[in-house]
Amino acid sequence: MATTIHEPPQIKAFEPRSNNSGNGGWRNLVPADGDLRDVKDYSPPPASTAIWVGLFAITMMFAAFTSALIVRQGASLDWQHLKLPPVLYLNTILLLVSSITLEMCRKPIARYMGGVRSEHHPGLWLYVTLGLGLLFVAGQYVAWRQLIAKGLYIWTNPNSGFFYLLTAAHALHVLGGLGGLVHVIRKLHAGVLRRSTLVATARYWHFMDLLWIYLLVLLWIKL
Amino acid sequence: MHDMSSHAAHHAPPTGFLRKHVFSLDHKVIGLQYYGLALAAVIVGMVLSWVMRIHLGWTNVAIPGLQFLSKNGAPGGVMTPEYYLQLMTMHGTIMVFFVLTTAPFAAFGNYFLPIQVGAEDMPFPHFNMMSFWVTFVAFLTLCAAFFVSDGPPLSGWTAYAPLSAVGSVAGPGQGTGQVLWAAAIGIFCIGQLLGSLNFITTTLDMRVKGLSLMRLPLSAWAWFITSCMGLTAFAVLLPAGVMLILDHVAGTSFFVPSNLVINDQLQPHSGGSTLLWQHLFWFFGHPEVYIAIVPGMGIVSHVLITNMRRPMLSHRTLIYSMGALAVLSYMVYGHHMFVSGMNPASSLAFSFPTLIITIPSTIVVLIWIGSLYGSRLRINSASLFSLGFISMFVSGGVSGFFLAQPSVDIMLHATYFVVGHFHLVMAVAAIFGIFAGTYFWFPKMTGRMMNESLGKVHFWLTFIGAYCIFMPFHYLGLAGNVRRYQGFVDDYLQPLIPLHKFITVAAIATGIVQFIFLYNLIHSRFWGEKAPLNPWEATSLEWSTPSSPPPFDNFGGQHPVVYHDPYQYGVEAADGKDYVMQTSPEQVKGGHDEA
Amino acid sequence: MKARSKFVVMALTLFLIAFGCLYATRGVSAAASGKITGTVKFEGTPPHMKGIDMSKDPYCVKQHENSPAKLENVVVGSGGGLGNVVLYVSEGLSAAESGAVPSEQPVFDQKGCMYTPHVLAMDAGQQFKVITSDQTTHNIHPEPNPLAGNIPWNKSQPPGAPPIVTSWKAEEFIAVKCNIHPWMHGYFAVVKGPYATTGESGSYTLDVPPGNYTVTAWQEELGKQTQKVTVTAGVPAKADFSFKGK
Amino acid sequence: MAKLFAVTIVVIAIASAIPIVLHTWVPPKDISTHGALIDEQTSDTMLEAGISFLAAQFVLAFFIWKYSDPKPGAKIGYFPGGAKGLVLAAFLLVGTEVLALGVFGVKAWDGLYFKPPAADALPVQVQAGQFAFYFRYPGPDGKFGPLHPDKIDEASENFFGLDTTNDPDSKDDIVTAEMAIPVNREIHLLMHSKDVGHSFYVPALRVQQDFVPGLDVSLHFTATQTGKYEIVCTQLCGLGHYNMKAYLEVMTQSDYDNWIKQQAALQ
Repeated sequence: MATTIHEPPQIKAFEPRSNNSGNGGWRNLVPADGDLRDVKDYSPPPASTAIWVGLFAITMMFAAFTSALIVRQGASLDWQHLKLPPVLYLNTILLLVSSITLEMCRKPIARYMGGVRSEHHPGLWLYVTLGLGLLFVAGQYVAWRQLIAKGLYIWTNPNSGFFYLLTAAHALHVLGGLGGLVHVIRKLHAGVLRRSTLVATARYWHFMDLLWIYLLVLLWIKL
Repeated sequence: MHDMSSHAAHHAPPTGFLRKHVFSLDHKVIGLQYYGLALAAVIVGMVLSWVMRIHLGWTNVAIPGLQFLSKNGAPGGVMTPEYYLQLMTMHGTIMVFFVLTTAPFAAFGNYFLPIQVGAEDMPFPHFNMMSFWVTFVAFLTLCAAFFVSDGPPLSGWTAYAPLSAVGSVAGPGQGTGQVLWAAAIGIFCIGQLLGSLNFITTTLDMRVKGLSLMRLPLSAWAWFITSCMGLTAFAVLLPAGVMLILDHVAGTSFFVPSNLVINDQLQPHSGGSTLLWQHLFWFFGHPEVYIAIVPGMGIVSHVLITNMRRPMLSHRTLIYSMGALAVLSYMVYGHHMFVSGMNPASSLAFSFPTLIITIPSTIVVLIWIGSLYGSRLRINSASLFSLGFISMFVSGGVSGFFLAQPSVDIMLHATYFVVGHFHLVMAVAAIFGIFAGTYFWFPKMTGRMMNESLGKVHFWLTFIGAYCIFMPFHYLGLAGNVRRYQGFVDDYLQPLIPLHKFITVAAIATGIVQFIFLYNLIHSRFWGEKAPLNPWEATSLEWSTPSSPPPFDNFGGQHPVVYHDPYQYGVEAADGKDYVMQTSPEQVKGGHDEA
Repeated sequence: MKARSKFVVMALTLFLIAFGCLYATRGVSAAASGKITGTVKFEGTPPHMKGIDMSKDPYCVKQHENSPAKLENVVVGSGGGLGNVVLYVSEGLSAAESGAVPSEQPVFDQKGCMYTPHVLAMDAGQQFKVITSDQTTHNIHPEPNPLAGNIPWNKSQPPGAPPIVTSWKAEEFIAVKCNIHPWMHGYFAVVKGPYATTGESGSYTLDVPPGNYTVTAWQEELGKQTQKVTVTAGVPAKADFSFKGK
Repeated sequence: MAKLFAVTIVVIAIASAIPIVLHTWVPPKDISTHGALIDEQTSDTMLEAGISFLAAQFVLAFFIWKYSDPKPGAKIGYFPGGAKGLVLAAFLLVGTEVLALGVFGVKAWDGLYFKPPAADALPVQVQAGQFAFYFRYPGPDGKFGPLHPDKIDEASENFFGLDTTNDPDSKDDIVTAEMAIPVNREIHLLMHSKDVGHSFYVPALRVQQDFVPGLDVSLHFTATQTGKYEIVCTQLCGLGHYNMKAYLEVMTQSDYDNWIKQQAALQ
């Protein structure tokens, strides 16, 4: 689908792309000698499918981590449940807020790309989201420093091991999300931001919230 | 066809060597890169197997020149036990990951999936490029293990903990070598996840007008199903690899239990679970078997149909069966662990799905054979290898009956029976699939034909040779010959050594035969006769491209429209042809359109 | 171009000759005029040495058909002499003396699935040879303390494989095992300067130049003992040791 | 070409079957009470697998022979019953076949794993380590002393890490390098590994069970014939894996009693 990769069309409202590859549809047959204009076809832009595929992979990955944690916690006598550093709760709030700020700018941006110029640039909230995301990662780093200060290293006990492992894995994914945001901002300024890109990024970002809350609970409860 | 020149104008083919041939975004180039990688890997893997086989036939005989491969591993050419195991580990890892996964799935899939759905490229060419280069880096990382002081790991391609997790005290190569191994596997997973992402979105979103999912050729379906499996399996192996590395470098104890005493030294680790590794690994490991074989099924079906001049008895049934295999493959992984100390009840629980998975496999085979009935079979290298695939798949499949049962597995687990089983059903069969695909698609990929007579010679010797190598493995297993032994010191194994010698000879002979193929491949690429656009009179979209190899955008600025199910063979078409292309709007008499 | 290569060759030869002389002189200084002699005795009833059951490997069993193998952790001769004791000069050697490295290569043989000698003494940096006289594969797995500067290794030696020639950097008493035959264990005693290992007689001799020294006797299970001795030219100094059983 | 191929397939199929039919390569003769079921199960499976194998190869060969290079203008024919028939056949034939195997298989498995060992079973402890098995008998007091991994010292033959000075139960424990058991007496095997994963495989006994580091596994069996058999390791455990073995001597009760006395004397 080179056409849409190398130079994406600007977002016109929500009309489906037509006359273009990528619209085979699910059960959308062209009968021999049929009239093509009768064919009602629409298939989502790849990005919005791909994001679900990607999120599924991430889910599988953390499912594997989880099962490992459960088995490990059940198997061993040396499991000392560690008290989570309070700063994590602050981080959680930061992350949740960042999702809200991201949502706040989605409609304005769609309008902006549609050609509607409002008084202030809708990209502003993207920067706020970006900042909050960075703050979250920094906060996680603080949490690690605190644990280390308490003499809890990754090798100290299985629980601390899983704490560093899971938080680090999540932080890496958040950094990936930040990369996505930067990508969106660049596209926005270039005026070639595709709606599907923004939507995909947003979905990924919200998924990071869910994932984080899940991990927080997982690390917090004693199984 | 619609004139897409307006769109075509948008993407000029890349100029500049790097973008064209190295960091290319073109799925066709990437497919060929994968093919090349697999070719390099398979040669390494085969040479390793030769050295191992010689050692198994004639243990402690100096193999001249081996000492240059590794001074420590083979002092004076006499292979040490650790070096045998290290080569064995590398053979397994290279073959499973860099040949059986890359060639039929990544290589052919990358090249032909977008064309078979009528797209110009994958939706995310940059991911696609990364997927190859990441895989390439993984391969280099793995091979680096050959050159570290202690050499590659000796823990086998399954890398069971704690042997794989406690470091070099457990044996040569278990330090740096094992970490490199784990790193390579982790990196490989990332590459394949990126690939699967592209494959799935391509199949779902990039199909041209009229090409409903059910109108996809079986090969496309196989790649789609495989990418779904890959997405799940590799996403689980990646964390496992990370944890294994942490056990090495960060002193964690995910897989290492307490109170291990190795070489009289009490290990510092505590509380880890060794079964955890086995569960994580086999949750990937069993689907991996199907990741290796399902693309082969698809390719073989595609090739067979073209050469039988008729569609399969039921397109859908084949698709559903392959899907069933994919789903079941996650429920059966426990049959690798029957005697592993897992709860004996769960062994039984795992045995039933494992037995049931034979049903979809049987259906696939029956459909193939049933479709042969009343067909108009054309014999050529491609179809010969496809039929050979079926024969191999059956031979390797039936031994699954044994290994699916815990009680029988008590005698056969970890014996050569298992080795014979998976080599036939997963390795040889899959490689026959690769050969079939190569002979079939070569004209499209290069614009030249491969030499048929060389191809036939190659087939005959390979087919007979493969049986000579791997059937005896089953006999060894039935006699209780344990696998992963570098020599046979047990009294009850002495009578089996002649059989090992026979296998060694067969293996080397069959290996040498493969150079015929290599020669054919290279020679035909440059000097083979020019290929017509559609040499096999095939119907699917890859044969509607305006040139061979297809232009950068596959359809020359056009977007095909699909009017038919993929396999309109054995019909009465215009000007006396017996087939109708998917893209031809003509009505078909006696057609197979399910719509 | 040509001239330069000539020059290189000349320089090399000169260097080699110089090195050779240096080495020779060191050799000379090692073979000194003084001597320390003595015997190492064992007091009390020698501990019972367990027999070794080698049934796991029929080849090993065959080697001991008429001479049952037993542990060699504490070997006491008929005369009460204590074997496998390593004696060396722990203090008083000049830098040149302790730095001197003998050129001959002591041999560590794997014979009948046992190590001969059970304890192999050598100089830090001295090359030694590991050979196998057995028709079964052994692996040699010394576990030195990496912090001491010696790197652990683990190599197999199939029948017919060439000798392993290597050396240890730092002074250390290194336990060595064969994992394929877990009963096989021995020691590499790495010291600086002259050394001697006792046989069942317990007697030993150390060649040193005249001077004041501390002699140390080390036994793998009974530990270390030291004595101060003064060596004068011609007259051998005496230093007898006796270890008590635990 | 095609006909030749068909013939080749048939020849290979038959050739592959011959050694099976002639029982050219078979495991050592079974000497256990539970083994008969396993062997029966194996031969049943062999029968079904063999039939499926031959049938599939023959039909494949036959169709290749018959339908290659057809006369021009030949219509394509449809397999009687079509796909539905085949799917049905697969479900009925293979389905029942494998289910039958599975169900009967449970019996063999159950004998080994679900029945608890008899109360009077002779307890023997086996420890696997790189690269040898060592066995421990409880001695007269019938009690195993506790294990102290930190005390393991192969150099002085303390393979299990026993503390004979402080643990009274350990004093009379008997540690051996080969396993001797009385014939026709149930053995309760207590398995643990000292280092990495290993496996306890006695083909003649129809027994295979992995050692799981950090986990105590147990197994019980009864040998019905005296003689000397081999215990080998089947779980890759390192460079000495191929040579990790021990001998199992099945003796008459009286021989066993003498043997255990001798061993006790050697401690």
